[in-house]
Amino acid sequence: MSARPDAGVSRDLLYHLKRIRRVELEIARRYPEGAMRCPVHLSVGQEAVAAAVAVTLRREDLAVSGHRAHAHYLGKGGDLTAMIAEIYGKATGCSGGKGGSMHLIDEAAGFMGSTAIVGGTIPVGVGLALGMKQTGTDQISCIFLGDGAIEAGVFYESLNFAVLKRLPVLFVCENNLYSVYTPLAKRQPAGRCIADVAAAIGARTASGDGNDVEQVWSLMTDAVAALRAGSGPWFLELATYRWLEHCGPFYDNDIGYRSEAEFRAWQARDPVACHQARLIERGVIDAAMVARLDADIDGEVAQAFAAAEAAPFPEPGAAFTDLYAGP
Amino acid sequence: MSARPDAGVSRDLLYHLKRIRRVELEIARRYPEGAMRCPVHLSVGQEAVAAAVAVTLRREDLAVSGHRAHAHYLGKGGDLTAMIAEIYGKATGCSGGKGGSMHLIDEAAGFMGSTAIVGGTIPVGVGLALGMKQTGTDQISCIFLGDGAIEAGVFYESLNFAVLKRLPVLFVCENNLYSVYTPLAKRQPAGRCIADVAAAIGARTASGDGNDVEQVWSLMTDAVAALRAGSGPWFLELATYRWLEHCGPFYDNDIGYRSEAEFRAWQARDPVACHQARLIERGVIDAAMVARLDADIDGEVAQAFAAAEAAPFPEPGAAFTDLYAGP
Amino acid sequence: MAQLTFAAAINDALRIALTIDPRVICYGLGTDDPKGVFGTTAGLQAQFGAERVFDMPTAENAMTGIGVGAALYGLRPVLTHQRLDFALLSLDQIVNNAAKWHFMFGGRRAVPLTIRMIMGRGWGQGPTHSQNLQAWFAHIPGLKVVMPATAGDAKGLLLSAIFDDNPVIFLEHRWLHNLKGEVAEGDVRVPLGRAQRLRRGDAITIVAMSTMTAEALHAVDFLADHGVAADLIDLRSIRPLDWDMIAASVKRTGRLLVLDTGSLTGSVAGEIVAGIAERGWNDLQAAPRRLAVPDFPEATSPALTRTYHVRAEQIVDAVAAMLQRPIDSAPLAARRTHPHDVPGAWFTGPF
Amino acid sequence: MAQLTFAAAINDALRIALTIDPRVICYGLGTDDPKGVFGTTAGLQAQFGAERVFDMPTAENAMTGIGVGAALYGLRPVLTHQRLDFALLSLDQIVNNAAKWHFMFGGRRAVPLTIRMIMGRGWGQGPTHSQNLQAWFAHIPGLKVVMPATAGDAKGLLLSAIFDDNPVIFLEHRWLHNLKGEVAEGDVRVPLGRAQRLRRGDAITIVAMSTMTAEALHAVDFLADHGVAADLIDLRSIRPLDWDMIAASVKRTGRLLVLDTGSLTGSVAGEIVAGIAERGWNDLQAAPRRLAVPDFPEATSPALTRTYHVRAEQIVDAVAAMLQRPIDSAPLAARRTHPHDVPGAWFTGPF
Ligand SMILES: Cc1ncc(C[n+]2csc(CCOP(=O)(O)OP(=O)(O)O)c2C)c(N)n1
Ligand SMILES: Cc1ncc(C[n+]2csc(CCOP(=O)(O)OP(=O)(O)O)c2C)c(N)n1
Ligand SMILES: [Mg+2]
Ligand SMILES: [Mg+2]
Repeated sequence: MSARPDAGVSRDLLYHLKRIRRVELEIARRYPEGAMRCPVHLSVGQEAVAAAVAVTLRREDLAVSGHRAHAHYLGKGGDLTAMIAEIYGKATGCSGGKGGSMHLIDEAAGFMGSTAIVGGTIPVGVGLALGMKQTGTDQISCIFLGDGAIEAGVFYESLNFAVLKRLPVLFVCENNLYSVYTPLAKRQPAGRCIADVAAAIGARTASGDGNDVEQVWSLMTDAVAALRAGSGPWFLELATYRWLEHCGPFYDNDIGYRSEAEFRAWQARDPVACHQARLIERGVIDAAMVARLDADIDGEVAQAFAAAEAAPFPEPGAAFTDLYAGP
Repeated sequence: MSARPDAGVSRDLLYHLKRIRRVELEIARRYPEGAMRCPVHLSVGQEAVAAAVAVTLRREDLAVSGHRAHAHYLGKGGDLTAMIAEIYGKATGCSGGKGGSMHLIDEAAGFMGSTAIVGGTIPVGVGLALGMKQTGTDQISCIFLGDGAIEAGVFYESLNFAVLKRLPVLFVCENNLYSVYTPLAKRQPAGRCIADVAAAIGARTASGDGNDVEQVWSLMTDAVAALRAGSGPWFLELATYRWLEHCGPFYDNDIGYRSEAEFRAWQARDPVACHQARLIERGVIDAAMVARLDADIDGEVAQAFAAAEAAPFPEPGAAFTDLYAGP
Repeated sequence: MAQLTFAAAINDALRIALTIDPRVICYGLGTDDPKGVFGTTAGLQAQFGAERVFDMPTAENAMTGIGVGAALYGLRPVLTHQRLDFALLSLDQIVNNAAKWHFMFGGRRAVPLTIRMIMGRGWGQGPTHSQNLQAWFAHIPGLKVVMPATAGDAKGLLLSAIFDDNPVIFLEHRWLHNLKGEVAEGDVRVPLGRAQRLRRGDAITIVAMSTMTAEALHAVDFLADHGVAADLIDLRSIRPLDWDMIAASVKRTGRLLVLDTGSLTGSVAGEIVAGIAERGWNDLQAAPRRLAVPDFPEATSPALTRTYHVRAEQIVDAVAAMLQRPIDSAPLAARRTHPHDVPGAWFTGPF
Repeated sequence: MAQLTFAAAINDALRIALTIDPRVICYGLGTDDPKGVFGTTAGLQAQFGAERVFDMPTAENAMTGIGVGAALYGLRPVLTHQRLDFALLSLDQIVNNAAKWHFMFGGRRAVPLTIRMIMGRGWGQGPTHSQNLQAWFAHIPGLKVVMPATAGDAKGLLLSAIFDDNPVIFLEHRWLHNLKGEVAEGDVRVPLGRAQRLRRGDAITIVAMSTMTAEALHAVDFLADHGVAADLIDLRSIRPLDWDMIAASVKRTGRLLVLDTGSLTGSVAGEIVAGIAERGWNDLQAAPRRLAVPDFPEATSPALTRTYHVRAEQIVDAVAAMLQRPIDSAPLAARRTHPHDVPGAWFTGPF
């Protein structure tokens, strides 16, 4: 296993953690205004995985994701302003307003698309890797998926093919214990470990604490190195927890599908706060640097929202464009 | 593991082996006449699995299968004459001529249906088991499937649910190394064992020589006992080999997808001949008994074909009935 | 008769079905969660137990085949998809197994499986949470397809679907869930295959389903105020289709306008226009017409859905054009007070 | 121009595509096996290597999504299904991803994926090896759909499909594989979205596709011998549809008969009849008509398929009825020498 990240990387990780958190909280804060008129699945509490991606994958690597993709998009280097504009349904949105929160894309950053059908982009990510292999690049295709997507047959079919062809695919599974309001126990056999299933299908696997960004970084760094060396598919299972409701801006521990105690236990292991505390302890950052970082991020996020809100809506006629490519 | 079957059971096994072989060879012999006008996937060489089912499952247990289902239908106790008539497209066929070789049913025997979409009946078998669990019977649902069906996502989804709910499902996988003309190596990762994948998903598993009917019997007897005791799903992987072409009556080792040598090696382990030789050696049967058995089976098969050929075709109007059940 | 919402009516139907027949089971993602599939399954697990009412893995294809198997065993499963779009994963089981089983096994056994599919719209549901594919299901021999427009029909059709011996696709529009209507108490069924005339008139026949019926009611009442009496037929069942009622109406009115919640090309509306053009040719006095969703997916931005769906005023405009009578539909449009991308003030997203 | 079979023409198109563009890949069950998908992929792996031409696991859904991903990467994948019926497992990827990607991401990237689906008939193909679901694909915004009827079009449309930037469903009828026709050499393309007039006449417009075009040719030539000159339009593309050619023809003939290889209810034929009834109302002089497969699956027994498919003599009968001219079609039926459940003597089963 790779050693701890150096000071520079660990500071970058903190930046990405904080930035993703800030963006998601700002969406949550403003969502009730009713101007973001599309479903939003926020990643508050799950930032570590995306933050680790931000410093381990290269820009030319490609990634796909699902419904809960804001963090992944940002982690892969997607344009913040274009994402916020997309959620506001603006013409300047990354998908021109056609896709919304559930359909993000930033090809310049290698973020090839996120979609709203659970499991739907898994084979797409494998297909991207097939393209890489055909053309002999050393890119990696990163597929973000949840513990729910594991239940979809397409996951199994896709992984089988990826292993068969030794494709450069990194499966990054955020196991946050729930699919909507349904705990794992109602969906998957008790005691069965997701990574073990992936291993039996043929992937190399590693599991870890998805709230510890340095641990995630370490697992991911090793997997990426192996992938570039031609190892074939890797599957990382990262344990984490979503703080807010499945879809929308509110806390919902009161509605009965999970306990406040469980939530608090996870909140105590806040990936952002823990990493920040660790870096302060290590002397890698100090309070002033944190304040500066926060201020920078606040500024960037405020600007993105301001730009999104100021941006024009698409012309009504744009609803009837882009159906087919080409002449 | 259960001991060797007693003399009576081992004789029954021989009967079923020979009967299935005889039926399949007769279909092959007469197919070129052009009167059986539907695709037929024959099980010559793979009789042991179905023969073992014949003596281990009860009539009230249920079974489903796929495209290569003749042996399974017969093993589960399906009506021979109705099957041959179905293949001839006759009104007396088990599906009234609507289904043909790929769509067999004999509910009286607990054979609930075979269909032509690879993997298509796997969830159906699990659903039957769900019904059993709801109603609290001690029935078992037996799902016949091939090594190709393992690749279908629905296998994985179905097994996950069966394990989750601890359903009484017996997966019987005949691994005959090929899916049509495609060897395993082009479809599944090298060195990966199918039963191990099933085990990782959560089934109890056992693997064995699918050409050795007593070994199959033994594995199946244990699995069935465990299932009736509430073990939850079992998955048996049984190695075997198809002698004839994937679909149709001919040998096709000449066309290049497999070697004559491979075929001969498997033929040397003919499940019928080997079991017969063993029983003679053990003194459980003698040549005269074999001759009698053969003659009985010949007679039964001849009669089934004669009845099928003599049977009327369905009225043309029957093409336009049975779409909906009920008034 | 009680006043119930459409969602409560579905809940009522499920409760009655589960009560009167121990073979009924009810499952699907979220069936037993705190939201209870928009309230439609609320309380059912508490009342009937986790063996009969349960959640499932995200495995739409297998869970449909499992429903087929359970139905073959003798149960009457009701499977719910929170969006029709997710059910695209299960079409093999629906079409190759459920729809064909009775036929391809010579009538030996039927598949009494009901599949509820909820169809979204507005509030950024976007391309993959808003499809209305009734035309697909209606094209498949062996399936029955229903699309209730009122709370009473939601209950009555669902009960009929559950107790029908065949696979029934129950297409339930999210925008109707909060709509209130008279709902008869007890096991009251609405027969499959029969449409209902909601307004009577001789000027034109308007055929609609689901949310289009709601829009058409506004339009027809507005037209009536302007001296145009339209026959409004709510299909209720898409397959079997009540050709008799439509044909009889067209015989009387000579004019046909068909509304559809799906994309125009290949729509159910097209089938109806074609069928009447063939068999009602002599009755038609003018070109028939369809109003449906344009041949594009629904985009996410509210700015892009303003003109996407057929609204009452467009129906008025179409009728006016077909009858060559100038009627100003603007006052009708002006009556709507809530934003165009929600069914009413009650809907605050996200789904 | 060479005389090639339809299957050889497809093989030729694939070979040309693989030759002229290194981005083209070709995969599907059996692609490299000794039968080479009825000969259509024969020799391709030997020529272009196993990286570009390969077999696959029986995993239709993932393999379609993998095609989408490969297309997004910049490849031009051609995926083949030996039967359309198997592709029902992959509709989520086709409809929710391939068809919508370009639209839902605001035109950022297209999916140049071609999916060949072979449709069976006769010789006991039965309910699950014989479906013709062009109406489904044609209903989905974002897909293109083609159905060649001749060897030349098979080649030219496949080349156009592969080099089109959008997902194209290429529907290929098994009964046409042995049909010979003139096939131009080299990279000659037939444009998507344009129909072709195969016979010219003023008495009636007949619109057909795939095997129905073959039947219609027999019928139209027979009708010509009986003094009835029909306009025969072979659609070639189902979406986009060449409305202009159909409408112009109906304007001339005043009569419309549409043939379809799919089930009647919800058929493409219905869409065409509806579309012409709407926009060509003033041109139509009589009720339009459809001939299609009945609303049942295809049964297996040869005794049950004798009257299932539309044959030339029924087309003649329909035209005669529409024109109110008695024509005896029996001689036409009598010309057929091979059994009704095979396309010709060349077909000896099983698939
Ligand atoms: C095929 C399909 N089925 C159901 C849904 C509804 N759905 C949306 S998100 C979700 C939960 C998925 O859980 P998981 O993969 O663990 O992701 P998480 O939400 O926990 O991040 C479900 C079931 C869907 N979008 N697609
Ligand atoms: C979904 C689907 N894909 C492809 C096919 C074509 N097909 C028919 S049988 C078969 C082989 C299946 O192999 P296996 O499960 O090993 O069974 P075997 O033929 O060896 O008994 C295939 C691919 C099909 N019928 N259904
Ligand atoms: Mg989760
Ligand atoms: Mg096999």
